[in-house]
Amino acid sequence: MPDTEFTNDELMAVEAARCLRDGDVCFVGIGLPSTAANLARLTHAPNLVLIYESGTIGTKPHVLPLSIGDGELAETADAVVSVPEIFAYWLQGGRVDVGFLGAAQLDRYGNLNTTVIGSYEKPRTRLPGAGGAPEIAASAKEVLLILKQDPRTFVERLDFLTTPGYLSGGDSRARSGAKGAGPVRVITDLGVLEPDPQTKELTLTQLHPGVDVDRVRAATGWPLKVAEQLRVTPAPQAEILRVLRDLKARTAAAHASSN
Amino acid sequence: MPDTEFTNDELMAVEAARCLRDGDVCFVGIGLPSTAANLARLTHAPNLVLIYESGTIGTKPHVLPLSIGDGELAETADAVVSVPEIFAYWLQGGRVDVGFLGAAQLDRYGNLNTTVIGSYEKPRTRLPGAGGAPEIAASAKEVLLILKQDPRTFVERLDFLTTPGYLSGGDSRARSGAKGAGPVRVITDLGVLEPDPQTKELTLTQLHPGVDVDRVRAATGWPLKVAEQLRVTPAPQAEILRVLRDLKARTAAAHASSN
Amino acid sequence: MPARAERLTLAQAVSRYVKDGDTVALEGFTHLIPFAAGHEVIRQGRRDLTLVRMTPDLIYDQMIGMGCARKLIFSWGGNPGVGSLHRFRDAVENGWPRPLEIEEHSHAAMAAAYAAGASDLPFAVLRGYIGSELIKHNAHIKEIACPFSGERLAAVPALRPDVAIVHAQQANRAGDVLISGIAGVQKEAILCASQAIATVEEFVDEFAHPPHSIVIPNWVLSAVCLVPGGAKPSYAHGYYQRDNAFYIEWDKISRDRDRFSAWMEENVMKAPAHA
Amino acid sequence: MPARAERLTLAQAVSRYVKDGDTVALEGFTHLIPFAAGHEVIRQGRRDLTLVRMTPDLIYDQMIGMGCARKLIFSWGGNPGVGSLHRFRDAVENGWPRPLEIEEHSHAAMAAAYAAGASDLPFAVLRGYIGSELIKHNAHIKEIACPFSGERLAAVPALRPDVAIVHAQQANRAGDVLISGIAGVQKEAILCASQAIATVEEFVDEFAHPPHSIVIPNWVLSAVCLVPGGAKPSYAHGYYQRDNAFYIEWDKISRDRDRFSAWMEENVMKAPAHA
Repeated sequence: MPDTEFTNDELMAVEAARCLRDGDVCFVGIGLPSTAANLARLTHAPNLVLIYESGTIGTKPHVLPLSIGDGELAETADAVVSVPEIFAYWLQGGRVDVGFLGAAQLDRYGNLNTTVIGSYEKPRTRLPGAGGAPEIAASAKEVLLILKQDPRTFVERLDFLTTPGYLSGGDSRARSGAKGAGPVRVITDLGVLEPDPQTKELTLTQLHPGVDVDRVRAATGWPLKVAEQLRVTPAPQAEILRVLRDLKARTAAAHASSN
Repeated sequence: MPDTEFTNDELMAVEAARCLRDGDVCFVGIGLPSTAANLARLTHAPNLVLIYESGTIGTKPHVLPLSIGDGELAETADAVVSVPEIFAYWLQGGRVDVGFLGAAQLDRYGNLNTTVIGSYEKPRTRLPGAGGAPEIAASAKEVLLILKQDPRTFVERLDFLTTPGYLSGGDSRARSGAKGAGPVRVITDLGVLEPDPQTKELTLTQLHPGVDVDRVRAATGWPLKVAEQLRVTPAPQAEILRVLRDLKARTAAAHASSN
Repeated sequence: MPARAERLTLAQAVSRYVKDGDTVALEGFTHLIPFAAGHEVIRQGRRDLTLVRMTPDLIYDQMIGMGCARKLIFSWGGNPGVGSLHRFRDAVENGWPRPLEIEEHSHAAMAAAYAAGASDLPFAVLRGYIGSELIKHNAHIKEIACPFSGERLAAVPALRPDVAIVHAQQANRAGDVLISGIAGVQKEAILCASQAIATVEEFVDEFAHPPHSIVIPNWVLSAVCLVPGGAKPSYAHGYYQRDNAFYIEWDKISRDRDRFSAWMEENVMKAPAHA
Repeated sequence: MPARAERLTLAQAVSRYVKDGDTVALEGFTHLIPFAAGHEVIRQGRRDLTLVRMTPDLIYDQMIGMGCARKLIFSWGGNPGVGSLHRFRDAVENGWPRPLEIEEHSHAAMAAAYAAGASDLPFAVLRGYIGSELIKHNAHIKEIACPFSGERLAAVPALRPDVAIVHAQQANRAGDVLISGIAGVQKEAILCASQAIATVEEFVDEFAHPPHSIVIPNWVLSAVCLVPGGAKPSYAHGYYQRDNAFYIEWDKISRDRDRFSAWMEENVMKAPAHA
């Protein structure tokens, strides 16, 4: 692929990486969040501190981990602590600036479902469950959500509220006791949504190149609020794409030879 | 001193060492307890596990530490953990068989005062305070008390109850929620006291060689119960005295040259 | 006085310490997952277990699919980096091969519950579950008020399994065990359980104490078993890497009941026990 | 985004981060007691401090005797292996040089309170203070019921000092700090405080990661100061041993108010600040 073209996944990773400030402490999950955080670290944010929930603090993996507890995360970490400690002293202790989350379902207030489709007692689809998400969402100073936009994911009503966003909107999160600000950005394959300052309803504020508002509305399961002024996501620069593709190639080569 | 003579301190250390079974896990303080525990480890109890509250587990010091956190304790330990962990996972977690304690005052139920002489608000003498004692006394499976016997120490009424023995006697300790059995032996410079199985009142059960009951009564601030059958403490054997004196000599030499 | 870890074969250790109906925690957070021990539990036909693990992973998917479990206590039940655990899903969604009761937590709560168990406390306190509907479906999550500020927090009961099983890199002659790299909740699992078994890659004369390593004393372990490769297809830092291809392949193997059963028969039931 | 540890002189760090009236924890459990930092606080004439330390040791005896403290939160106030802390006693018994309010705990409770502070919990739970009259004299010890079993346990408020100060062996160029040997409650003290200062024996290019060592990342520290010998007369594992003779000698120096004052004038007030 020439340097000037890019995939949706690449754009999402680049856009998520742009949200991270140099020096941020970032609680990272596997997949796109890990790609985005390491991309930021390898480009504009060399002092980004990556924490994985397996207990590695300040890890600097050369290739992307395939699991949250890959060996390279420990080898390149400043410190390795127990899982109870990472959740108590570091996440709950208020040391995390940015938490990344995804989900199977999201509602207009950024609440997340990763538990079941259908009823809890007789689920149609049993999903993996909460993992670290409820406390990441509550304790990280900010949360970034990354997920692909379609009406089955962006739903009018969650089948199950696993992880809090802005709850029922307005000041309901502020009253809940959650210490962090909540999901400040939802980065999708179509654009970016941000909470309304008052109602906290997620509002389309940015479109990826070539995407129009109707396409985003069609991919959203509720009547989507759209900002008056819509930004357009800048196309990734050649350099960041090169770094991203190198990282992915290194990762693929390393994992192919890992057995 | 010839091998057949010994001091009171030596006899107390030897008698306390005899109470430790090979393989016991022992939570040790500085002074006589540390001497006794290391003496046991160097003689009949090579598998004795020593834990110091500074976080060293399974430590095997060559010389006696002068402080609870001497460097050699860490160097010779199987594991070194944090102070919160040593109290939470290891002491409170129920992993300690024997805790050693001393005190400024002790009453007939083995309750201890290490806080004040006089009133708490306007103390005549402010003592160091609780340290690890209240939770050692509650959580260790058994407690051994080592202290010199005199009427100012063995008192009718404590000025302050810092650390529980059998509280008000009978089943009061059992009802208190304390998990361990309490002080099973008080080793003094005159003999040994043990709790009555029913009332839990400390009862003289053993005399050191050359000591008579009147002398022990005179050194006790309450009307002392005396067992019908009194044992006599066996004199230390030459070998254990030799090990004890070597240990003390090594310790003195090491600490004299430590600056 | 605690007993010292006894050197047993894995078959002996499982036979002696894992009983039908027990609550069992096989821990290892991505790293050092005790697969060999789980397979031995399956081979010995244990039933009605309550399985405890933050991330059930493939090992519990296999144990659930083979009918060992009555109940699962967990916080994230997926195939990491791949997707679903199909045997877990089949048990929850369709009751195959038997219904599976679940007690579901978040990672933070489960980690705190292990630590509370290791500390012999009856419960753990955390800033947790705020706004989450898990509270409605799990009677083991309650609210507790700070006795000083009145602030409301979450409480969960301590975990106190009958048996914990972990895999580690090394044991020394005394039976002390060294874990290096990511240590997860293994120390807590060992200390909160009534019995604890460690399988190890090798016995050594003395530990080299690599960075990021912890030592578990022999007197908190019931048994130590030599099981080289005992964490495969997960990994053992310094010994072998994670078999990512197998994790991907498991998605196909486990999707179908018959293919799963045939694979287990061939690869677990007929496999020799570790001597 | 947290600030990175700044490399400052000790005088700068104390001047910037320790204010009159602050709650200050100088930690180090026998090992790595930050004496030089305490002396700098004395030299800068700080007043009305609430001093927090499990074992006040000689350093708080000196700070109390020099009138820095309004209150002491502690769990064992003796001269280890020697006897009394005479300046502490004189303050409590006679109000010299000023009355000292005390909040008194057990070690287990204070360690748990530091851990609760590091975890941003408002309180800690422990099996503690059973039968102890400390409960009657410390309003900061309350009872709490397990919401599952009803069992009664003790609760103490989390420690949340304004400033924590520790001494460590090494810092690297990034300002990460290595503590090796007995680590006490230093990590918890740093993480429960609003600001944290580390003094270190030396700066190194890379840590050697000796056994039993922990690393504190630079981004939880406000300042790192080069202060060789900064733990004397306590010790720094791998650098120098405890000056036991001085601990014994302190008993004599500190027994008498005038001799104490003269010693402090000569050895602390006139001593040069660490550059």
